[in-house]
Amino acid sequence: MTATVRPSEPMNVIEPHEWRHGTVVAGVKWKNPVGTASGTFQLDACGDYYDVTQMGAICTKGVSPVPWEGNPGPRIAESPAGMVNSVGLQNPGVDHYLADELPKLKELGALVITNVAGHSDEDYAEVTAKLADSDADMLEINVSCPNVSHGGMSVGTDPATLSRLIGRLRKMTDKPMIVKLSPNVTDIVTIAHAAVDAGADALSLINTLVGMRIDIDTGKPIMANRTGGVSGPAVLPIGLGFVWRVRQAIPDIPIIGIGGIDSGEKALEYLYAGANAVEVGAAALTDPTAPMRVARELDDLLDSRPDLAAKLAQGKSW
Amino acid sequence: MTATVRPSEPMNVIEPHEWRHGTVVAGVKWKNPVGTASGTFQLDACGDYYDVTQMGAICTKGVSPVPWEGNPGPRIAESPAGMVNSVGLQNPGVDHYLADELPKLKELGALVITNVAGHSDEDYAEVTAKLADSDADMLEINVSCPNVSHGGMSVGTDPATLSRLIGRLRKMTDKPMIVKLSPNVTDIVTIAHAAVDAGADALSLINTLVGMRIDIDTGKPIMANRTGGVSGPAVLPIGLGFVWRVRQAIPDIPIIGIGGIDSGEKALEYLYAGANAVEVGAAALTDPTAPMRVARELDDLLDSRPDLAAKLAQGKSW
Amino acid sequence: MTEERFMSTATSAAVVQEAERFGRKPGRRVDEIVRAGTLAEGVYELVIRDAYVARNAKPAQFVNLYPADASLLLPRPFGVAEVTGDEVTLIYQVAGAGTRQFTQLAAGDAVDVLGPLGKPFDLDKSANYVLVGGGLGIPPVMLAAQALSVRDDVTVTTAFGYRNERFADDLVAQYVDAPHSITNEEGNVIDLLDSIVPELEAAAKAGRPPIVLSCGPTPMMKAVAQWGGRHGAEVQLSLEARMGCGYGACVACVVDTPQGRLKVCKDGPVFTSEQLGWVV
Amino acid sequence: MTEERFMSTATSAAVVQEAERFGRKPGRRVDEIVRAGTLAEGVYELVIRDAYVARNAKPAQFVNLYPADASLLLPRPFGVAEVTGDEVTLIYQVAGAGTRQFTQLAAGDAVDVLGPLGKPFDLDKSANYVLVGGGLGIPPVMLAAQALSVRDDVTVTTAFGYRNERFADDLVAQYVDAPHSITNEEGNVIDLLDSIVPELEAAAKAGRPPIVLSCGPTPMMKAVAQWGGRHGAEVQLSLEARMGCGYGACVACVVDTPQGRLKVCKDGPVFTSEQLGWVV
Ligand SMILES: Cc1cc2nc3c(=O)[nH]c(=O)nc-3n(C[C@H](O)[C@H](O)[C@H](O)COP(=O)(O)OP(=O)(O)OC[C@H]3O[C@@H](n4cnc5c(N)ncnc54)[C@H](O)[C@@H]3O)c2cc1C
Ligand SMILES: Cc1cc2nc3c(=O)[nH]c(=O)nc-3n(C[C@H](O)[C@H](O)[C@H](O)COP(=O)(O)OP(=O)(O)OC[C@H]3O[C@@H](n4cnc5c(N)ncnc54)[C@H](O)[C@@H]3O)c2cc1C
Ligand SMILES: Cc1cc2nc3c(=O)[nH]c(=O)nc-3n(C[C@H](O)[C@H](O)[C@H](O)COP(=O)(O)O)c2cc1C
Ligand SMILES: Cc1cc2nc3c(=O)[nH]c(=O)nc-3n(C[C@H](O)[C@H](O)[C@H](O)COP(=O)(O)O)c2cc1C
Ligand code: FES
Ligand code: FES
Repeated sequence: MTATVRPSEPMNVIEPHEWRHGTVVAGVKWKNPVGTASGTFQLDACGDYYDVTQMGAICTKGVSPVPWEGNPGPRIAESPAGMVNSVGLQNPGVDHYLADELPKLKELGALVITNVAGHSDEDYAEVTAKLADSDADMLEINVSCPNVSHGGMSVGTDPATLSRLIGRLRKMTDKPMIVKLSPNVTDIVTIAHAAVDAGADALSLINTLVGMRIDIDTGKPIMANRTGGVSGPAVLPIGLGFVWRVRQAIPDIPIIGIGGIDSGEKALEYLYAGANAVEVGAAALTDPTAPMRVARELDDLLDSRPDLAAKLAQGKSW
Repeated sequence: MTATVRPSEPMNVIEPHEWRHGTVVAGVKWKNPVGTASGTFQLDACGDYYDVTQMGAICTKGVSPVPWEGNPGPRIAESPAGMVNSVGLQNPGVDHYLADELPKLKELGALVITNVAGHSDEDYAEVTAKLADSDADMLEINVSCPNVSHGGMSVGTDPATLSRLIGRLRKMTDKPMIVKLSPNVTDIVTIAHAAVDAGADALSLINTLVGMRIDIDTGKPIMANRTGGVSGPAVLPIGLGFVWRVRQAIPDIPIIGIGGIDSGEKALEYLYAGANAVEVGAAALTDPTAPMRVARELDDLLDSRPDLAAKLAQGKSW
Repeated sequence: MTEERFMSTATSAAVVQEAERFGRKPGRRVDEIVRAGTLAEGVYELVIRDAYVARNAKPAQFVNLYPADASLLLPRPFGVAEVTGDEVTLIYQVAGAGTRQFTQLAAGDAVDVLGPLGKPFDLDKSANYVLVGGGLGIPPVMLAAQALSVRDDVTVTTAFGYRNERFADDLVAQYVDAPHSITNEEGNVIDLLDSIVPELEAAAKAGRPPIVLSCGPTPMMKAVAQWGGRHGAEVQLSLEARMGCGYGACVACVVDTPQGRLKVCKDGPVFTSEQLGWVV
Repeated sequence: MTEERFMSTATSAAVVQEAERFGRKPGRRVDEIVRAGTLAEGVYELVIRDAYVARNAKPAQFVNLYPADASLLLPRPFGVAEVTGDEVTLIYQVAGAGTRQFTQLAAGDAVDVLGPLGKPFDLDKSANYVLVGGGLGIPPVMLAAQALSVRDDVTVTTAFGYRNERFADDLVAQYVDAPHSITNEEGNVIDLLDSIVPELEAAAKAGRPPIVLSCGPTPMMKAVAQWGGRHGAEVQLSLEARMGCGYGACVACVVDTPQGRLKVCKDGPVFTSEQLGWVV
């Protein structure tokens, strides 16, 4: 028998809170530096557990031009301190999003980042066009899903392709545009530069790492789609490494750090690595209130770090 | 208080064992499909705990043309179900290796894979030349360390550079040559093809993923070298994903699967993903006898999988 | 650095209290284990103290348990089998690492919990509810027996298929009007259903048409759906799927239906055989 | 899938027995906890039953403990402080997630262990051994007091520097000829050493020259090394470093010395001040 540490005084995470430490990402003020990560938040599920307006930002699931049915199940497998998913961007499409989830989120008063998905430049453009006049506060362009019109390679892994896409989207909207980068690349710095040079206002990273699990009873992959994307605590050091390298190379671009964050301490590591804000993904699946808890813990931790807190409030990074 | 499962009948892992299920990698017979992974085995340390001749193969630490002092300490940080190291290939050089560790390993009767390290093509060539006439059974060319003569990029991340290097080494030795690939790449299949086309007899993967941790009390990276390489259970699904993709693309090349293996079950996942053998790294740091235990567990698991066992014995993969 | 974060640090009572104060559902919390034991070979019982689940759980709803081992992230969903005061009974078998760890839990230990979750059986009608459970699909339908037992306008019939030991018959006896069960050796639940057709027809004539509530292995449930089609019975099926969250956030747990891919955790786990397109 | 693998499944006795039968050192194993408690504020004692460590541990050697939480992989090294029969005492403070988890262990619980590890102090000479420990550097030098207490040809002097509570003075009293200690408020160990110079000189004249054995924070040990240099005393220092394995396999734990980067876990933890180039 072994022990688990369970502090006896739990923190109240969902009560309304006076946020002491905000951040600014691409000119947009967040009441705290913690957002939800795309694909792990749905208003009709997460809103049951906490007041979504208390988050720094709500990043929605990927929105495509038409409804997508995603990949067949099983869609998820476990890995040590991680999970592998092959959801495949199932979503009801941009029209449904504009008619339903976005107005609900905005009516509540949430700061909304709309995650934009596509299989081709056309797809991204179509969604961006429809979002340009919407109430979304920021757009996050997810360029790390398989891109059919470019021979199965991801837009986010080729600087020239990425540059062309972002340049095109840039002309379509004045909304702050975040480009979400893939960790499945040889040279993140070149790709980050391509996005920034083409007009990205901010970068978010990391998306999931390609991975899989196999069922040793059948000898076959656990997920119907065979491979999927790895996330969760297991990827924490990898996400930190990516954020650090991009921050070293590009001093001024706002960065949203993502990957394996499940506590204020880990969020803080990302801020020290150079992020201006963070998003919480897998942890929210394991506890619906995790994003709120991370935000609360970080608010406390920033009290004793006035220099860092001041930089964030000014839209600067560590 | 919570519980940990501790089976009451422990397996004896170090007693001499009649191995029932061997494998063949690039024409070399292993008594079982489990080897040690480079950088996590040292004869004068591991040999205290088990009979090294009982392993399928012993892969030694990276050997460079001259002694390397590696990176300054601290060199290691923990991450959830993983570890990040920045040892930086500290080793006493090929002459010392040939005079000391290799003869000792061969005198005992171990099957030895010598891991070859270099900062430049010259380095690799110099080490390979000295190993060509040695008693090493196989060479593993580690092309995933920073390569100074190529502008700081890794040899293992550029197909053309890799092809040139492997082509050159190929002419220098008839020894079975394994090329150890990096997971920090956009397109593993192109790189694997480059290695194979240039004469690699086998591939091993994965090496570590770039990552880091930060000390939130100082705001600075934990390791002196800032970033390092992530390994351990956390990378299991990532390693499996890489082996699977390479096996799908290249049906016949022998593959040694590496990454996060700490049990016979996980070794078996790699075999089903397409590996012909595996190497155990981080797990050996956490328990010196782990590689032997993995081998014993796998031997038992293969009893009930005669088809897989037969393929391995014939030098084929699942 | 705190790596153990994925374990909840908050006690059940505090979390529930805060959630209710602010009109929310309670998040992940720590419950005390009241009792842990074995019901039959390979069948374990775990009784947790969770007043919120006890008050709110409806038949076919489930709770997520989380292994204490922080390297196992995903939820382990289990149907709520019975509720007594503030105690909640779960019944499970060992399927992998998580359930293996749960068998080590003892009274006084703690376990992380979320729930109750999912869409319950629809029990609105006056009917003869026929609870068809197979193996570890029995626990999720048990709560229906308990819930229906207090009503005058329904009849409760069970048709449980066991691998061998009849671990649940005694537990539900007090709630059931017409208990039936069968073991693998004796036959399957379809055989059992066929054998009680006269009984069901009699009840139907008396104004209690059969509504089948079923949970079990997929092939069994498909057969049950078709049996229901053949006998003109409404069939509600409680499905299983690998879950990422269990509360509707990740869309990992889909089932293919004629209306598209639906979430087992939130659109279900209960679906009618029509919804699933499982009737011929 | 078994994710919990990084925990040893083998009991101490079985692992040790097998290893000794085949002439090897025992690998990672599960030890029973005999006692767990608090020695002072923030200073914890953990007594494990490990006959092999008890029989083989030499002063300044350490054991690796491993957290039960499978997401914490790396070894937590602790100096062996005392040995009684087959019981081994470790004394530690909370530094992070692993030690925080250890504080929850109680008698009867189990913990994973490897060791004893490392190169011990060299105690070959007849001398006045001056044990200079600072804070949680005290436990690693305590075993030297116990080991030396049985010898006629040595004198044992302690100079312990505590943050505040003198948690170890009583524990070593029986083993020490000349016990001295100081708290942060009163001064540091160099002040203490200076104050006992006459005593050391007397012992040296009587044929027992001082040999300093020290463990503590690096700045303290550097000061001790220089103090030894000034007073012509041989100084052996037991270092700490972040470890990947603790037994010499990974070269993670290096210390920079004039002879190059050496492994703290295997070339050390004990080094002379000359080896480290720490004498002026
Ligand atoms: C709505 C619902 C209700 C359930 N009720 C019960 C019940 O009352 N009693 C009972 O014994 N079992 C029940 N199950 C199945 C139970 O959840 C799994 O057996 C259990 O999660 C396996 O966990 P593990 O760690 O032992 O297995 P592992 O194989 O180690 O688990 C790895 C992952 O796969 C998932 N998984 C594995 N097998 C299944 C499965 N058959 N269905 C869904 N997910 C799975 C796990 O939840 C976990 O996320 C139910 C499942 C669902 C979806
Ligand atoms: C040879 C040796 C003997 C030691 N003896 C004692 C002793 O008797 N009593 C005692 O209280 N402490 C001792 N320490 C320090 C003790 O090992 C660390 O405080 C402990 O490992 C911290 O673990 P954690 O999980 O609480 O910290 P975390 O910060 O969560 O640990 C993360 C990783 O960093 C390592 N680490 C963290 N702090 C240190 C440190 N100061 N030194 C080395 N590694 C560290 C951990 O081992 C772990 O691998 C000794 C260290 C060494 C090297
Ligand atoms: C189930 C699931 C679905 C996801 N869907 C999306 C998505 O639609 N768009 C996107 O940009 N990222 C998606 N992601 C990636 C996450 O937003 C995040 O980048 C990644 O999971 C790493 O963070 P984490 O470790 O906190 O989960 C998804 C992740 C998960 C686990
Ligand atoms: C401390 C350490 C040192 C390593 N040194 C080397 C090396 O010298 N050469 C090499 O090819 N790989 C080296 N590796 C990588 C491992 O051989 C292996 O590819 C990687 O750790 C993934 O496997 P694992 O998860 O089982 O550790 C090292 C890994 C670790 C942890
Ligand atoms: S498990 Fe996440 S939506 Fe169903
Ligand atoms: S910690 Fe691995 S060699 Fe010292």
